[in-house]
Parts: sequence; C-alpha cells; structure tokens
Amino acid sequence: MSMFRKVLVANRGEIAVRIVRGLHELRIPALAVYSDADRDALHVRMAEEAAYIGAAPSTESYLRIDRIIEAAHRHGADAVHPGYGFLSENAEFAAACEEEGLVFIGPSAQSIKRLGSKTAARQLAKAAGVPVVPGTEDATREAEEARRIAAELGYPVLLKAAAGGGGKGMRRVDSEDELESAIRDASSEAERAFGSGEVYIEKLIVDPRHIEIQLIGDRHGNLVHLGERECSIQRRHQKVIEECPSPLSATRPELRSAMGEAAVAVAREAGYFNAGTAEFIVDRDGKFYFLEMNTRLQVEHGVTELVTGVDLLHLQVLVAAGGTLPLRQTEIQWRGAAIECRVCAEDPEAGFLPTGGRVAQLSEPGGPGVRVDSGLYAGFEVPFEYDPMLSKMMVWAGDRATAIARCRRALEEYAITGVKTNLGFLRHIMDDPEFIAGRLHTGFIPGFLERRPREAPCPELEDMAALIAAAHVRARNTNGNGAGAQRQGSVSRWLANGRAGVLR
Amino acid sequence: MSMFRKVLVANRGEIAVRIVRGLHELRIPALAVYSDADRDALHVRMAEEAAYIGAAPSTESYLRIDRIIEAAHRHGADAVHPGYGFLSENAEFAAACEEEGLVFIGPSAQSIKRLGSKTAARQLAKAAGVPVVPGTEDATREAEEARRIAAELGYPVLLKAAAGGGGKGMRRVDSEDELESAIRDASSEAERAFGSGEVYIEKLIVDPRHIEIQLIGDRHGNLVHLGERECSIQRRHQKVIEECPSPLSATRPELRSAMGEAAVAVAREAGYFNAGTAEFIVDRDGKFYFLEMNTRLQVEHGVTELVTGVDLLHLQVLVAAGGTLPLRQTEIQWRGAAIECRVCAEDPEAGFLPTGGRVAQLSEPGGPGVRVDSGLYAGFEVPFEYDPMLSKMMVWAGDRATAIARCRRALEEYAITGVKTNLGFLRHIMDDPEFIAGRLHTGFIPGFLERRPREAPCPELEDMAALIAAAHVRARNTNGNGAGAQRQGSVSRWLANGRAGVLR
Amino acid sequence: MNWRVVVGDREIPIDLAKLPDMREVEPGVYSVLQDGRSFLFRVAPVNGAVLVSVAGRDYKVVASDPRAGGRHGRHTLGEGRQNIGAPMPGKVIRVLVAEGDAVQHGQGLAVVEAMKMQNEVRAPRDGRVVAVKAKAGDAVTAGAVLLTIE
Amino acid sequence: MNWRVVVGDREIPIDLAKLPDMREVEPGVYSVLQDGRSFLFRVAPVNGAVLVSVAGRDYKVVASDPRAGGRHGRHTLGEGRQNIGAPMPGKVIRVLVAEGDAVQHGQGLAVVEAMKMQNEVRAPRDGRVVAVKAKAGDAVTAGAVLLTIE
Repeated sequence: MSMFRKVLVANRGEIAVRIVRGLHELRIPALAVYSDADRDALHVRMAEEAAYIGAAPSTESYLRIDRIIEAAHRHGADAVHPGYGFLSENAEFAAACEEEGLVFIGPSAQSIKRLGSKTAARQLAKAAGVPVVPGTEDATREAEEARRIAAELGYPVLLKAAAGGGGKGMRRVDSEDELESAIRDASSEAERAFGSGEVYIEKLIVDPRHIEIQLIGDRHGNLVHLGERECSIQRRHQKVIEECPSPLSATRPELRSAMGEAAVAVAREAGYFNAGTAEFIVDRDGKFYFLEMNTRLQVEHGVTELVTGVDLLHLQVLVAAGGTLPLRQTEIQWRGAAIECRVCAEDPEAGFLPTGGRVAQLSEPGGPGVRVDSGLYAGFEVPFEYDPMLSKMMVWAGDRATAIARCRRALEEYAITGVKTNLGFLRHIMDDPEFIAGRLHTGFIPGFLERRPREAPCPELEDMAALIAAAHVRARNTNGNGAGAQRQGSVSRWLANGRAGVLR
Repeated sequence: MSMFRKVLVANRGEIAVRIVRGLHELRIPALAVYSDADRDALHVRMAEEAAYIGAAPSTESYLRIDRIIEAAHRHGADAVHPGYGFLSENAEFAAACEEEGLVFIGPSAQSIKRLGSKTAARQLAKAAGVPVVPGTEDATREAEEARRIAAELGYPVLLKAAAGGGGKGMRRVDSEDELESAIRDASSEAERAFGSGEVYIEKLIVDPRHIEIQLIGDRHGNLVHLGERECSIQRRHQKVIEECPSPLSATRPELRSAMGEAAVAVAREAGYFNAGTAEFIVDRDGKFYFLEMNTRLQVEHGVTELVTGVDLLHLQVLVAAGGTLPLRQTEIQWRGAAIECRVCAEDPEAGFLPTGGRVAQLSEPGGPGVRVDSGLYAGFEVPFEYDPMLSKMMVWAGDRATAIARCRRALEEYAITGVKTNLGFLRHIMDDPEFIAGRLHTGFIPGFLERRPREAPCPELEDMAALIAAAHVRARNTNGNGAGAQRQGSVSRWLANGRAGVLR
Repeated sequence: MNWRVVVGDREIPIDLAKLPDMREVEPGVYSVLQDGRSFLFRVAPVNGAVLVSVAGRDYKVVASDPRAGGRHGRHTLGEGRQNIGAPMPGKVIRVLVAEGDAVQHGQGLAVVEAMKMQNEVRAPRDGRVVAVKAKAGDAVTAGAVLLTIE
Repeated sequence: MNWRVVVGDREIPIDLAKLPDMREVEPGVYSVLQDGRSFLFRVAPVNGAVLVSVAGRDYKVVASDPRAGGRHGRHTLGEGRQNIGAPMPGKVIRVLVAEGDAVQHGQGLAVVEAMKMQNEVRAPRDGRVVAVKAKAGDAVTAGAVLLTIE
C-alpha cells in the first residue's frame, strides 16, 4: 500500500495542508518545506518532517529548485508533490526531479513543456480536432494584415500579448477605427510587462462562461474526465467562486460529455498523465472553445471530489507511483451540487486590495455538507509575500438551491477577526438573484457590485456594538492589560464582581 | 419555502447545533432553550432567539414540558424539534405540543405510544410478519413454566426485565441448573432498579451484530428506508462507533433490502411518519431479529446522510409541515462508506468513567471527507449533569478501507486538552485488525481491550515533554501569570529575548 | 459615569451600569441575550479603536474611559499636517516624491507591493510633502506612515 | 540552572539553556523542529502539574523552578494519611462510612454521580477513616477530597 517512502510537499498554505492530509490517509510520511515567513504555519506542524528552504520572498524559497531537491535528498524523500502555483507547472523542476531520482507527482516534464505556452496548447487542440477561439496563431505586427484578420473574425476582437497573462497587454477592439492605436498600446504595454511586444488577435467572446474539465490519467494510457467546473465568477482575473456541476448542465446536459471528450482528446495528444484541467470558454449559444491546459491539481479540485466522490489527491499519488487508474469513464457518477468560496485577505470595498494582519479570533464552519481546507489558526499572521487566499470553504448538497442555502449558512458561521476578508462579500453573492438563477459569466462581479443592495443601517445593532465595545475596553483596562491582550472571561468576571456590586 | 415561522429546538449540545444549522439552511429562525449550565453554549449563540428554561438538572429544564411549551408560545414559535434523548420519545410531550398548536417534528403521539414499550413493538412486528428474537411475551414467574420455555428455546437463554433498559435485570443462563437462581437474582435486581420485578425469557443470540435501519415517512403514507447502520461497537450498552454501510453488506448484500422491507412493514403497521430507526440484532448466520423502534432522529443519523446524500433533518421538517416525501425507494443510492466516532468526556482506561473539566485548547479536524458535529469551543466547561458526548466526528470515503484511514488521520488532528476524552481509544480501534476486517459484534470492546497492544514507552518523547513543560512553566512564571493564565507567544517572546541573551 | 463612545461618525451615550445579559464566552467574543433574542459580538483591536462584528456587520468603535481623560479622543485630521499610511502590509517599491514637493489631489506618492500586486498610494488632497519616512525596499505594516503632507 | 522535572515516576535533568527550535504557535501549543522532524506539543495545566500531549501520548509533568525553592515537590502519598478524591466532577450521592470506621481494601466509601452514572469510590488499601469531608448532595470537582484514611 505504501507507494512512496516519504513525499516532499513543495508548497505552503491550505494546499500544503491538504496534501499532507492526503498523504497521511495513504500512510505516507510528509516532508514540509518552509520559508522564514512560514515557520509557524499549519503545514509545518502537521507534517512528520520539515525543512527550511530560505527567506520569505518565493524567489528565495518556494521557487528554489536547488534547495527543494536538496531538502528531499537530505530527508530521504522519494517523491515531490508541487501543489498549485510556485513550481507546479515548471517543466524544468519536473525534469530536475526526474533526473535526481525523485518522482514528480504530476505529468511528465515533456507534457508540461508541450502544454506550457498557450499557443502550443492551441495547436495541440487543433490537431486533436478540438475547437479553439478563432484567431491568429502568430504574432501580428503589420496593420494591414491585422485589419484583414479582424474583418475575417468579425468585431469585436481581442488583442492578447503572446507572452502574457493576468490581463496585461489585453485590449478589446469594437471597430476597425480603433484597431491600429489599440495594437500600438497593447504592444507597448506587453513590451513593458513581459519584454516582448508580440500581440495576437482573437475573436472576442462576449460575456462568456469560464468552464473547465477535470482530467486524470495514468502512465499506461488510461485517461478519464471527471466532468466540468463552473469558474466564471472572477475578480482581477482570478476565480473566487467555483461550482460543480455548472448550472449550464441543467439546460445543456450534453455539454459535459462533449467537453469531457474534447479535453481527453487534447490530453491524449500531449501524452498526458496525472491530474490536469482543460480550460474552456463557453459562449451564449453553448459553443465551447478550448483555452489552455493547467498541468497540475487545481485550487478548486475539491468541488469535483465532493460531487464525484473521487479523491484526486489519492489518485495523483497512485498514478505517480505507476499504478493503474482504478476507475473507468462509465463508472464516474455525479451526485448533487458543490460550491467553493475562496476566502481571501482582501477588501472587496477597495478594489479587492490585499489586506493583512494577525488573526485575532477564528471560528470555522462545520456540520453537514461543509468542507474547509484551511491554513488558518488563531494568531496566524498573514504573510504579505504570498497569495492572499487563506482558505477554501466548500459545501455540498443534494441540489444547487440547497447548496447555496448551505453555503450562506456556513459563511455566516465563518468568523475571522483581526484581518479584513471577503467573507461578507461572498455571503452577499449567495443572496444575488442572478447568482441564484445561475446566470453566470466572467463579467459577473462588476455587474454584481453595481446591482447589489446597500445594507440598511441598523441603529439598534450600532447601539449595542457601542455598549459591548465600552464594556470590553473597560474590562481590559481594569484587568491591567493593554488593548492587545485578551484573557478569557474578563468581562464575565468583571460582570460577576464589579457589576454585581453596582446592581445589588 | 418557509415551512415554519420559527422552530423551538428542545435540546442542547451537538444535536441542538445540528438542528439550528439545518433550520438556517431552510431559512427558518431557531429558538434555543437553555438551562443554567448552558448559558454559554454554542446552540444558544447560534440561534436567533434563546429562552431560559430552568436549573441545570434536566428534570428542572430540558425535561420540563410546561416550560418548553411556554417558551414556544412566548417567542411565537410554531413547531418544536425534540432532537434525541430528553423528551424526544415522550408521547405526552408530543401530545402536549399538538394540543397547544405546535407542530411536533417527529411521529404522532399515538405512534410513539404504540412503539414505546419493547413488548408492544414486538407484538406489532409479529403482526407485520417480521422476525423477533424467540421468547416469551409475558412475564414469567413460575419456575416450572420458565424451565419449559427455556428448554423449548434452547440454551443459552437471556433473562430481561420487562420494564428495563441499560443492562439492569439482565442475566445470561447457560443451563437448566442455573435457571431458578438466575430468575431470582434478575427479578430482585429489576425490582430495585425499576420498581417491577417482572422478567421475561429470550433466546440468547451469541455475539450478535447490532444493525439498524433508517426510515422516513410523510403524513400521506409514503415511507422509505435509507439502508442500514452498523452499531455493534458499544461500551456500557451505548454505541461509540457507527458505520454505514454495515461491513456485513459486503458479504450479504441481500440483507439491506430484506431488513429495510421488514422495518418499513413495522412502521406501516404503527401508522408511522417522520424519521425513525428500527433496531435489529443479526446472528452469525445472518438471520435478523427486530428489537425495537426508536421514534426520533438518531445520534448516528449523519453516516446515513453521508452515504445516501439525503439530509434527514431537512426531510423531517418538510414532512412535519405536511409536505410529501420527495424521494422514492428506488431513487435512494448508497455511495462509499462512512464512519462516526462519538467523542466523549470519559476515561477508557477507567471503565469509561465520565470525566469533566474545562477545554483548554481545541483543534477540530477538517479537510476532505470529514464532518464534525460539535458543541465544543475553547473554554467550554463540560457540565456534569448531562451525557458525556462532546461531539461526533464523521468521515466519508469511497470505500471502507479508505474511510478507516481517513478516520485515523482525522482523529490524529483532533486535539482537546483540559478534559480527558476517548480520542486516543478511538484512534487505537482504527488500527485493530478485527475492526479493519469488519468482524464486529456487541462484545467487540471487551475483546479489543484485551488484545490491543501496549504502547511502547518512548524515552525521547518523554525527554522532550519534560523540556517543553519546564520552558512553559518558566515562561508563565516569568510573565507573572499563574499556571492557568495562557497568553500567546509567551515562550516565543521569552525565547526571542531571554534565550537570545544566553546564547549570544 | 458615562463613556464617550463613537461608532463611525455617531457619538452614542453609554451607561455601563445598564448592561444586558452578556457573557464573554471566548476571549473577545460576547454572547448577548436581549428581549429573548441572541446576538454574538466579536471585538478585535484595530489601530487605537476596536472593530465590533455582529450579524455580518462591522463597526469601528472608539470607546473612551471617562476616568482615563479621553486618551482615545476623536482624531483630528485633514486640516493641517496629514500622515499618509501604507494601505496594506507589504514592501515599498518606489517613493515618487521628495521632501518639499508640491503635490496635487490624486497624485501618486509611493508604490507598495504585497502578494504580487503593486498599489499606488495617492495624495488625498493638494499640499506639500513635509516629511518622507519610507524608502524603497522597506517592509511596512498596514497604516505605517510613509510620508507627511501639509 | 537545572530544573527538577518529573515525568510520571522518572526525574529528568533539564538544561533550559539548550532548547531546540521551538515556537509557541498558539497559547500552550509548541511546534518543535528537531533533527528535521516536526513535533507538536500541547501543554495544559492539571492539578499543580502540566499535562503534555504529543503524538497521541499524554505525559503528566511536574516542573519545579530551582529559584522557586521546589514549590511543586514530589508528592508523598501512600504511607501514612491518604486523601481519597472524587474520581470525576459530579454530585455525592451517599457517603458509606463514618469517621473512625475501619475499612478494607476495595470497600465502598462513597458514591458519586455524574452524567446519570453512579460510581463507587473504593478504599485503595486497608485502614481507618480519619476524616469525612463530603456529605450527600455536595457538588464536587474531580480530585476534590471526599475523605481521608490512614
């Protein structure tokens, strides 16, 4: 049963915790790695072993291939799980692991390389007969050529930086008049951001859904898909709420197998094994277009686990060890509905700007149908060097309406003080009629921010808050503690003594 | 959608929390009730409203029908959920609710009465053609008659107090020689315990499994079963680990529908609606015998929810409001395996004696496949007036072996200090070969206590524990706090200051 | 003895001799029962005030002990000198102005980076830079003074 | 300055100048990294000592500060007088003996009830009751002295 002697977890935060848990369930000891910012982190405490790999900036720790491989050797690990982000889609890292006799729990370095650039992935998809967004494959510099292509595609079109990501170097062009200056702007922005001003042209899909397909395959050519995830709700080009199944499946049940087969075709073309995700956009008519392949375990893999009952992490380890995939496509079943909320240290009222601070109080939700994958604890100091995601709260229920009600309930239970988070924002989305109706697209959040009702002031709560605050401050002062010190029962004790004296 | 205006939760602890959560998911406000011992309890904080109902002993609070009904009226509640224990199977309470215009979320008072005594339930089962343990229906006093009956049944036989429960007045009799004195002993013990010395004779089923069937029905005659739960692992005649499905289902898949149909037949005979559980014992040959019907939501209902995907609490509320059961027998599907551990304030090394105290630190498990229904928080003082169960930790996985591995992982994460619990005991069971093989019967725990390996001493951990303890005590003393006061980071601060000074 | 308590912009008179049924059930967590209703308040310190969270709402409250002589008095800001703080914990990437510079409302003063995102700190009004307290490369906490304008 | 630390029956010499990489990550919770291995210790007070939990094991530890003059010295029990404590928090239902009674090893001394279960407190050895400190109806905490034998 023990597939590996020891596995190094080359990540931090909630995903490192999730990987350690999965390894423990497989009875495999875990080796955590940590930077200066993470000495006190949960993943370090939960793993059997821990190795220090450098200073807080990820370039000096979680991105240091040499130190991670050195730690693996020093501790006698024989495999590495990269999680997501950091080195997870770095072909050089995967290759280095293989060369050093460490099993990389993910696809081959070659697959990562083949799927690494969007352009290469797009060519693979075309070779596999999978639809892609119409557009140019090569960078366009000549204005004349650009005009011809754009006219062929039909406006609106989208300009994209060839080397890009994160929305930089992107421009929407609605008519030929705007084209030339837009190319100039996009190109110079791309030049500044990525050192390359190459720009290509795509048909713009208006208000698309972002839907992706989860895949897993083994080294023996077996490959299955686990259905779709709806990931349209995004801010700053990052997902914030994901679902399985997509609400679109209710009206277009044929999409799952069509997209699933397309995703498997692309993966097969790339000789893919382990877990991966094919990202698509879907237009208003239900036509889908392949975008790219993410060659790692996705942040939002949990909603697929909840609905299919398949543990993706267990399977990743199994197939990395050379095992045969224990399930066939026909055995995979989808039950009920799952929703994930990414809980982030950010301020939705201030453009989703990252916040920080120390967690003063923490209370995470529980009970039926709730899964929390979290790196939090009371006293946790949010490091400003990394992604602001603190935890993932997932719910499952028999249908989507109940899942939304449960998600709302669980968000109400979730309490984090000391750090500003997006919990309230997430809760308000659960009340939004558009969200409840499942009318989702990548422009959902800007629309939601405009239409969401203002919260009515509540003078009664304000008055009570004033009273509680005064009692709290008085009790803290009376006990001779500073504002920061918190000792249990101080007000209760004070009430039992001081107040009793006043009232009797 | 809102089936009730407000629901009074006539219970405390984890089940009150679970009911409040379910109500919130249905968008129904919850009214908690509390005794003097529970002012600070979680269910009081989580409910929209709370009513004080008396002193700590349950006879003065949670068993006071008058106060509970008065609280419901005062707060404008229109329904009552009784949970389990306390008044949940009290026909008088159900009738009082009905008379006072409150919907009792459970079966009718009449059903409760008809199923309330084991003897009456046994007669109902016989009328429905369901097998019961062979034995007398009437109390046996004449030695001659007893000898004849016992000979007919075949030894060993079991003597049971007619009014009894909890093992009092019970005697195993292996041969005719022992019969007369055993009747005398059992009868006088029953007389002392229950005020009635009536004893009846049953065929003794040696090392049976305790397996039960979950039912739910509506007021319109629809009635389905949700399969079985294995509840053989008991101490002090109380369940401590439950599973769905029973490991027996692997070798005898026909049992589920056979027992399910039997349970439905008994319930139909009693005109039953709402959630209920038919308890059976199953002998070594796989023959099953009906024992009794529990006319309430069971402690262990969660494992059935995890495997069937059905939310029993939601359905209870729906059918109580007159709704039609939204599922047919053929639509119910079982997926994977779930295990529940009852986490109790008790000392397994001292005969499972209840313990107590204040929870100093609390860390509950999370991540994939873990559900915790808990009434705990850091600082919780275990009241000695009530049941010692603190929380229920449930896990789900695709198969039983993985569920056991996950259960072990989650138990390792579960930390409660300040109160002695059975967490370590539960964890050791997960390593037991008999448990892993699924060879369960009601005598499991005595056998386990004998065979379980002694833990080898670990001097290295002992040395480290000594060091940590000394550093902890020194830091607390240096900070001028007593042993009880705990402030974050004291040792860390002390290390940063004092120790740094020593070392440099 | 009445406390001076300011919630947002509103001053609320408080009489601490009249408290509801309230219990500090966990450190800084208060269960309040009032008129049969149950409320859970969480109190956490925030820059010389406390943030009170209840029912999904947050209130920033400045509570001044009458005996302490108004230590937490109302802030006086906006007229004369004004400190410009970091909007989040992070690293100062660039300071865009120098002491003595005249600045206009909305003008960029410094760039702070956190979690891979750069954010420009802008002038809240017209004025002149009288002090620069941060330099490129500094790690700063939220609210740390970067510079002062007047 | 060596501390006197007793774990169970074993006295362990401790040098607090030589500590491993340890961090109090939460109150009373220590993350220790030693030789590349990670340990999590939890420390909670228990009757004049501390209970240290690690890897599913519990150690009762009495740690005496050398400067404090051995306040937490080793218990001396078992020879002369012996206090009989309540085995759990609960209510005293009956006291079965009176002052001056001779008692035998295993004899019932009192009955304590908690959570609906009655438990008999038995004599740990032969002796004589010299003091009865509890009466029926008393609420007692775990370890509270019920009576003394010698």
